[in-house]
Amino acid sequence: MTDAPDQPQPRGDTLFRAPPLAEQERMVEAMLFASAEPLTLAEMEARMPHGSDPAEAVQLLRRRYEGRGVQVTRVGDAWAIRTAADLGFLMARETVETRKLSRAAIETLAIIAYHQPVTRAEIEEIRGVSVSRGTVDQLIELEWVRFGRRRMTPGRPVTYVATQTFLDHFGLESARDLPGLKELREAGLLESRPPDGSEAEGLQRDDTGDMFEDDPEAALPGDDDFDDDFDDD
Amino acid sequence: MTDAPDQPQPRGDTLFRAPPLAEQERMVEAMLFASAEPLTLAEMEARMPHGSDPAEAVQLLRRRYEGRGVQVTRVGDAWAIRTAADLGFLMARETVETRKLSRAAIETLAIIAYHQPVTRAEIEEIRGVSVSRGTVDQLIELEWVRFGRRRMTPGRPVTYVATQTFLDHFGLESARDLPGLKELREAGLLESRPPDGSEAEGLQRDDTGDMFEDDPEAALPGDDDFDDDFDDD
Amino acid sequence: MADRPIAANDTDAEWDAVASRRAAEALIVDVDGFEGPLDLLLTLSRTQKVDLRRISVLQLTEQYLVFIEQARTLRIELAADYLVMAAWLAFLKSRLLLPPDPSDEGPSGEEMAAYLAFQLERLAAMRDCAAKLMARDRLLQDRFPRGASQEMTTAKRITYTAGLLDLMQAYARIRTRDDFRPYVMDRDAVLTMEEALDRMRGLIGFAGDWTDLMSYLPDGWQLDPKRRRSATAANFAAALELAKAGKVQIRQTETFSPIELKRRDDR
Repeated sequence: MTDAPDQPQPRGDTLFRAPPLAEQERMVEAMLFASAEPLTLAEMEARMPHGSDPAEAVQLLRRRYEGRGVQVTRVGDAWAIRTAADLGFLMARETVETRKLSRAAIETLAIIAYHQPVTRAEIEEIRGVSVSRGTVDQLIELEWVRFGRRRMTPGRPVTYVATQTFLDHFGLESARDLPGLKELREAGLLESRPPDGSEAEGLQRDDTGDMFEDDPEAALPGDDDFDDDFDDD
Repeated sequence: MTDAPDQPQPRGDTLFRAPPLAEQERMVEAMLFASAEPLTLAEMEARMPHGSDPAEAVQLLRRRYEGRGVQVTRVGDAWAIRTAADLGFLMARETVETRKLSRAAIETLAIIAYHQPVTRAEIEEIRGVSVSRGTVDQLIELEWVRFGRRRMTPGRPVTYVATQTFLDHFGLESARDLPGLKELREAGLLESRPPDGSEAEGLQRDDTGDMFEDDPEAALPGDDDFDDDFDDD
Repeated sequence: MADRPIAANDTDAEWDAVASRRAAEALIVDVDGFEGPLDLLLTLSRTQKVDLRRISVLQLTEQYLVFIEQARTLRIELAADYLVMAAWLAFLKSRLLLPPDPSDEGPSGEEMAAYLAFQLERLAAMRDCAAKLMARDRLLQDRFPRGASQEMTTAKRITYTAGLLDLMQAYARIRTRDDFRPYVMDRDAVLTMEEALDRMRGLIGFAGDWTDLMSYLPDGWQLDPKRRRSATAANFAAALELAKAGKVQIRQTETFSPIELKRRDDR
């Protein structure tokens, strides 16, 4: 992330010289240990002495903890320490009973994770049934799903995307690490149409998106839109 | 949801043989990390496979962490992992107490987000109660709200708009992505929690507070609006 | 199904027939367990025991239509979705069986069948992904975060937090307040038109000359802005009612000037 020479360091003043890397590693270790939530590199850097490079320190620390009882894990843009999965049985007493998710909720979650950003209509198209009330709301409440950008297609529907909390919960470093993602993509199963003869469709959808995005009228946080939504009630 | 085995599985021959010491050290490490309270040796032993010796494992672990960013420390009869004392300065900014935003503030924020740019009189019109200066000040201090352009109407009232910090905090990419009522309903966010009696009471108390905090002049929802309403009749 | 070529071994065929009928009955009894027609189709497609890419859509279509027919004879009520799907599949079947009409626009039977197969494969893939996701080492089940809260408390800073959910629910609460509690809104600060009307009917008799509408506000309603506002509106509406009934006259000398009323004596 930051290379030491790039840093504008006031020379000669030891007060502003970055601490040795080993010391930075200790700092990152302490911070990650103390926090239950993942910390971004920026958050760590903000707390560390000027000129520190948490990115490198985190990599060192990660290697140090390989095979240990706790692990340094990446969660999206952030880092966290989590206990090793094989030792879960020791922690049974700490388990907080989580609400059991319905099959519909689990499927909806998977669709959002693999197809994100995805609209409600697309989720329904994939599942072949309407998304019942309480399904998405449960996922939002768990902070596994949030609203993404509106799709720039007629109706400008909101989209859903998966969150960092989702990644953390399922032990994924990033959304690219979803199991089987590559195979699904290669099989064309993340598209809205079968692979053959799909090109025209896919292209069309993209174009529409661009078209609307360039339209200043559509891009306005339009009074119209909000009012329309509320007038419906 | 797959249930993790909550008990160490008795595996034939290993049932009565303690795991290797290195493995016990990993276990102790994970337990001390994940536990909210310091753990006694007896508590650790109770969770570990039969024949384990946490006392020895703790000593090993303690030595391993010597000089590191965190330390294995003795707390009375028990053991805990604590950040190294010399790194306390990193944790100073960590001690952040988070509080839920008051109902008045969250409602005001919601109105600003959905209706921006919006004047104070308009917020009051929508909320149906006056808005205390402290509420808006708090939102400005949080950097979720800032002043927008003055409205070119009599009195040239200032308007409020939501900030980038607001978008970041709420995980939104733009204010346009705020879901409308229809979408809230579809996501199950509307009917799920109708306000109960206690909440309604809270609202009332809150309103009264606002009312007296404000100077009566400011609390009057602009004479203009008022007369306009009647002129329309 | 009866049209299918029967296997050489008759008893085996019979056994198969019994088994498949049992399976079909089990399916019907379980109809509530299906999450829509696509889910049902996916389940039926499993009986073909082939890769979803090689599935016979025609055969599947027939299975589905038979299922719907059986459900009907058993008088099992099916949601409209299932019937819509049945109609669509019947249409698809005719397209697949009839020679293509060159003048016909729209997707061919093969394209429609390919899309259906794609949908099934995609749904199956998502099911599979969901299972893989749930089987991962999950936080607070297999992996655990730091349990101890931060022990150092040197500088305490208070930050206020609220989630998107809070925000949206707050907004929804305001915008739908009338839905939730139509008449419970802060009643102590609301003067109804009826109350104002009652009051004004009594008072108007005493006022001989033009009197400011504001002077009719009940005691205790002048200072508090919210109450004053409500009482003013109620009084104004009441005055209009009285004027309509021919009981009072109303005048206002210019815009924004006080509104005055007077009893109407000329009748």
